[in-house]
Amino acid sequence: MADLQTSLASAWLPNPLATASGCAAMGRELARFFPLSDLGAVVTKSVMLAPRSGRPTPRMAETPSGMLNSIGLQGSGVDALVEHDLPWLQAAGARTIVSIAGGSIEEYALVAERVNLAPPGSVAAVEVNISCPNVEDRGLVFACDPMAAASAVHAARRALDPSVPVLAKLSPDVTDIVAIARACVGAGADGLTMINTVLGMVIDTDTLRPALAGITGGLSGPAIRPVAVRCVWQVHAALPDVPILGVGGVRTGLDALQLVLAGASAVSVGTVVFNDPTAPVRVLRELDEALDARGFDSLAQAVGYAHRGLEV
Amino acid sequence: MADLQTSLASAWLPNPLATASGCAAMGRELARFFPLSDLGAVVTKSVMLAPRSGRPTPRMAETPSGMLNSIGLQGSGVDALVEHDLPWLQAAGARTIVSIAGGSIEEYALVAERVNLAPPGSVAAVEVNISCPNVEDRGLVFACDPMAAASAVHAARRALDPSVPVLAKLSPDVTDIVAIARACVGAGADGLTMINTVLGMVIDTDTLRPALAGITGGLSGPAIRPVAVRCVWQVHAALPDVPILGVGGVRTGLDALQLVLAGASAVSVGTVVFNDPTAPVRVLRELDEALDARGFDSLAQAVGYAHRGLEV
Amino acid sequence: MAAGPLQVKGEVISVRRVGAYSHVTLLAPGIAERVRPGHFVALAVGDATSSTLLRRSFSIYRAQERGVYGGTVEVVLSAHGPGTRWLSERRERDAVDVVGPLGTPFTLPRDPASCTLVGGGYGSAPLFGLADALRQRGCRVDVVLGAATEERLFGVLDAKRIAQSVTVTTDDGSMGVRGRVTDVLPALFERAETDVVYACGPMPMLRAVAGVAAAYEVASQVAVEEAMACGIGVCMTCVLPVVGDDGVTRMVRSCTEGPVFRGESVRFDAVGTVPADAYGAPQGSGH
Amino acid sequence: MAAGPLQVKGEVISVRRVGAYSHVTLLAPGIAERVRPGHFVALAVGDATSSTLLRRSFSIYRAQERGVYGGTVEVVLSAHGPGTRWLSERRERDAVDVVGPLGTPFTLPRDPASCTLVGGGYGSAPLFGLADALRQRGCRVDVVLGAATEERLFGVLDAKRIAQSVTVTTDDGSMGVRGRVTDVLPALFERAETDVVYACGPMPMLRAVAGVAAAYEVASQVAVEEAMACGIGVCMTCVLPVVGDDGVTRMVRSCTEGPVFRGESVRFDAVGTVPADAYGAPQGSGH
Ligand SMILES: Cc1cc2nc3c(=O)[nH]c(=O)nc-3n(C[C@H](O)[C@H](O)[C@H](O)COP(=O)(O)OP(=O)(O)OC[C@H]3O[C@@H](n4cnc5c(N)ncnc54)[C@H](O)[C@@H]3O)c2cc1C
Ligand SMILES: Cc1cc2nc3c(=O)[nH]c(=O)nc-3n(C[C@H](O)[C@H](O)[C@H](O)COP(=O)(O)OP(=O)(O)OC[C@H]3O[C@@H](n4cnc5c(N)ncnc54)[C@H](O)[C@@H]3O)c2cc1C
Ligand SMILES: Cc1cc2nc3c(=O)[nH]c(=O)nc-3n(C[C@H](O)[C@H](O)[C@H](O)COP(=O)(O)O)c2cc1C
Ligand SMILES: Cc1cc2nc3c(=O)[nH]c(=O)nc-3n(C[C@H](O)[C@H](O)[C@H](O)COP(=O)(O)O)c2cc1C
Ligand code: FES
Ligand code: FES
Repeated sequence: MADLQTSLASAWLPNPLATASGCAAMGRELARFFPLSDLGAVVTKSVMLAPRSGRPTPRMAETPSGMLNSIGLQGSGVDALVEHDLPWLQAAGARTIVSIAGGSIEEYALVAERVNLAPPGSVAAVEVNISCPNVEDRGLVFACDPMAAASAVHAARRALDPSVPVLAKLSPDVTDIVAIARACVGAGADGLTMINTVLGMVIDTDTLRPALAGITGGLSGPAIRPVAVRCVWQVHAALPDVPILGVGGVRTGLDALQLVLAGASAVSVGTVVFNDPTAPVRVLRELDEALDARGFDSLAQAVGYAHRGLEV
Repeated sequence: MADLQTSLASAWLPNPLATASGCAAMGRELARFFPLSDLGAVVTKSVMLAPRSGRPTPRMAETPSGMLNSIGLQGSGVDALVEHDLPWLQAAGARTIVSIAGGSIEEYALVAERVNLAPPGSVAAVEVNISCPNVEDRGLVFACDPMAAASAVHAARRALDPSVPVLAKLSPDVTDIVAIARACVGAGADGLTMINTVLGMVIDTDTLRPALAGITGGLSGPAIRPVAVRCVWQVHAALPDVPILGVGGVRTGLDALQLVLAGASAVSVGTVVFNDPTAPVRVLRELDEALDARGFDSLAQAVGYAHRGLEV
Repeated sequence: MAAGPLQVKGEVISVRRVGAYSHVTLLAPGIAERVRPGHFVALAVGDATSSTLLRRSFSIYRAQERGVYGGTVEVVLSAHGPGTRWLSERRERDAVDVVGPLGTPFTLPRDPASCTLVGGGYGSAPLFGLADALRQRGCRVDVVLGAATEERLFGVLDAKRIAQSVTVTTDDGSMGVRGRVTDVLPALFERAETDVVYACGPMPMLRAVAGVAAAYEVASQVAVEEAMACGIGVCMTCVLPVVGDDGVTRMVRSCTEGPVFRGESVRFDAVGTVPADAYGAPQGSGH
Repeated sequence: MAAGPLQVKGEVISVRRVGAYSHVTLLAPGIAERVRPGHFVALAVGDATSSTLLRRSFSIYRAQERGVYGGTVEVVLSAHGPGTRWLSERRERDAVDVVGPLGTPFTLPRDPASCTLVGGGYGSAPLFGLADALRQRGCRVDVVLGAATEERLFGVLDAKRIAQSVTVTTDDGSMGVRGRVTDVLPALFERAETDVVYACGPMPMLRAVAGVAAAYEVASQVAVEEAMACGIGVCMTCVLPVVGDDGVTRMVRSCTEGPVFRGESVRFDAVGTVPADAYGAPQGSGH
């Protein structure tokens, strides 16, 4: 058995498997299938300041080896998270990575401040979801511009308890993901989560209209795994010391291993949970076996291993 | 039977189905499965000025509902195309869209000039593949920068016989594809082809190394169809008068219909040819049936139909 | 008491055509024991390399704790898209991964009551288990089955075995009364002195039934069918606007809070939208 | 003369285990008639919704123009990845889409000659049809079969029926001579006065065989196995460096110009690279 311990900056995790934001709600439902404490971490659905109804339906469309979603960040807001969900998760023995979102720089700061009010030890890390439209800048997505991305991350970092590491969650829908990664790290991100969904669209050939009420949506699932591996690879090559939480299309332990070899210290399973509710624990077991079979004594040895000899 | 005639700027096509560059070589091999004249057009593998050996193997990896390739534009160069392939294609009754590529602005111009030497009537249009690294600008891909993209398109447009329409082939790997589209149209592109492959990567979990000799590669196939539909949608919304050749993940007539409803006047089938060599003619038949079943009298009516009522 | 859902490697016992539908019986040990009327199962499509990732949800028609084979679950499906087609093409002994039982089941009346069960198309599937449970509690059960055509009716014989009365409607008159289920409901409500109506079927039918029920001051429970990505409550794709006991409209998940809702709580007119007065709805012009 | 390839909806007649392999017989009308020794088929994996898009290539072991069933094609496969596993799990009457015959077959000597056929693992599959064709032309045929272990040998009995002599080697000595095929070739070349050696198997074996053949001035033909995306010549993924008659090295497609090449034309040492002297190779430092 390989030593599976890992860490994302100052957050220690007993193993590298996590859920993905928005694919495990606040953890309660998955806890009916396996103990959340078996995972390295639970990543919560992104919370904003106020409760949000989300977008109209249809909110999803199936695509080859993937799906499109446009939920619109429905949720009860950060206060409900702090009051109800985080204590429950802590009691369940989960390590929780809180995902926060905002429509303005100020909202990121305000949400982060409220997260500080969580019970001590209930927040392992905060993931800053910057794939949100900035209402103050013509709805441009923070993650698509290095300055905007940095400002959002900086606002959250400053507002948060310094002992809690901040992960910036990047969008692959950019010309140069390394530039965004650098900007986020420069703004105080202790680590990076990659990738959020890829912007996509499905047209319903019966109604002859966009299939989603939101018109475009986020593509996720195994279809995008090669994009996730590429982003993790590029950013790890440029910033080898920045810990990465890899996410995107993981279905099997070997998929998770690809992300690890590319440079991820931990791996989230998102969409595949919809296919297989017990996927996170299955993938963990398969990853463990895969590491053993390849003679790795520890997960740490495998992180970024595919780069060796290729550094320029 | 709906009227399937279509056009890409001044290029008239009897129907909207085409092959995709690099997925049908120069047409000869597919002609063993169906008459090339049955298609709207054959899009050739991108040619450069000189013969090219391409990249070392492995050049491909299979991915969920897709594949990754890194061929490196292997080919015999534009002169061989003009001398051997275009006359052959013309004799076979095919309408040929010649895809050209370059490593510098000058190369685009030189290749385009040589295309002018093709037998009269043998070139229906020229597609400018700008997803090439610019050797003069640190290998930055032309398609990733509006200025570079425009320069390449402009060079080709100026060098080419004015009667031959030019399509600029865009990469989805950009923050703002509409900006690139505008730049290309501003530089003289008569139409746009969307999309080229999405940058991706696979790590071989046996060798613990990148699966491709070229490390990263282009993701194609049904996995990326939602990205293609989104790009066509966005660009058609912004530039409704610019004809679009849609490509990306088309497997069925309904997939082709999605691209048409999003705004494509013609549709290429790429990777799916590897799965089903007769796919282009099958997809044409299925598209024809789908148009009939939905009461469209002509393909032209369906182009961009999903936008109606949604224009801002 | 029913415990939480399980994920089990199921096995196909049989697939039989019934009119326009496929009646699929699955060996799914552990699940049958937990099923209550109104629960559903979510079935995976294909194997671990399938391109069709999302599970398909089906009402449970019957659940047997142990037959010849061990615990079985039966569903009735209409094959149209890739998932339902794949399921209808299964052969004996094929593997099908099953998650269930899922959802909030029908609420049964505490005391014996007169219950009218309304099923549209395959929507009748969950009503027979419900009818059994109601009969066991001494309730009167009347059944109304409606569909476009005779072959899209399901369970007419089952209903006759179990119900005080069975009324059939078809749009084309190929069986029973030509018309809609709501055409026959008022008379039935009077005749049976209906206390509560249970309905499962297409959304427009549920809306109409809830409307008639409200008009006749009959309590109603409707089992809705919204497109679901996960079926287990984690994705938020399956929401619809539902008014809570506090009078506040929320976008609630039909897979966990539903699929069964009180008819008057569902804002049928606003399904597919986020009503402006919904909890957390976008304020002002910004969105 | 063999015409071009066809795409046909094939049907599984049988799948049988043979040692470590699966021997699959497919009904594929029209294809058998066109097969010549060394041709291969490309089989689609799964149906029209399969996530596994790329076809898998297999040497044709046997092709019968019409048996009980009509034209059949037989392949021998080693199940390891998703595609070969899927194929090995097919049942009678399952559908499998077949494209073939593909590739450039073995060249037969014009006049009767002494031919040595060398197969590594399942690489022996295409050699039996070749042996038949050679025998019909009055050639002498000797066969050498090698594999890691006995269960990875294929066709020892077939070979015995058809060949003047059969030599078996295994890495572990579980059958025949312990060692490699090349250990036994020199003696055989002398004994049989071999004019031409035909080989099919893993790349290192082909390289070694071509080397021994060159040393003994025996002509050689090798059937290579490169990862293929299309199998029909349109994708350029399956290339390897081959020296042409003009002395120029080109990156040629093993699916159309191959899989059979003259042994001395393949630059085995450079497979997986683009030799600097190859036609169109990157010049200078730029790439
Ligand atoms: C609680 C519940 C109970 C159901 N019971 C039955 C039943 O007893 N018999 C029956 O035939 N059908 C039932 N359905 C509908 C059934 O789930 C859909 O017909 C099926 O998912 C469509 O899959 P497909 O591949 O054939 O079609 P597709 O249209 O290709 O499905 C594409 C995607 O949309 C989702 N989807 C599409 N339509 C629906 C829908 N109506 N409901 C939920 N998801 C949908 C699918 O899950 C899939 O993810 C029920 C649905 C729900 C929510
Ligand atoms: C001309 C030719 C003849 C062959 N004959 C036989 C035979 O008779 N019996 C047999 O068992 N195998 C044969 N092979 C190899 C067989 O094609 C591969 O083992 C098979 O494609 C692997 O598929 P997979 O899904 O099991 O593995 P995976 O590794 O998952 O395949 C992934 C992808 O790589 C390609 N690929 C991987 N390995 C190979 C390979 N060695 N050759 C070609 N493509 C590959 C596959 O086509 C697929 O696209 C032959 C290959 C070629 C090119
Ligand atoms: C239904 C759904 C909802 C999601 N919601 C969020 C979210 O609230 N915040 C976030 O950062 N990412 C969200 N994501 C993105 C995922 O966390 C993940 O980055 C992405 O889906 C890629 O991983 P996957 O392929 O494993 O799903 C969501 C994804 C899905 C499918
Ligand atoms: C093997 C392969 C080679 C390709 N070569 C080229 C090329 O030379 N020029 C080009 O513009 N696009 C090339 N492409 C991209 C395709 O033309 C197409 O844009 C892309 O694959 C998306 O379409 P698809 O999903 O239908 O394959 C290639 C794609 C593949 C798979
Ligand atoms: S289907 Fe996922 S929350 Fe209801
Ligand atoms: S496999 Fe496509 S060219 Fe050979």
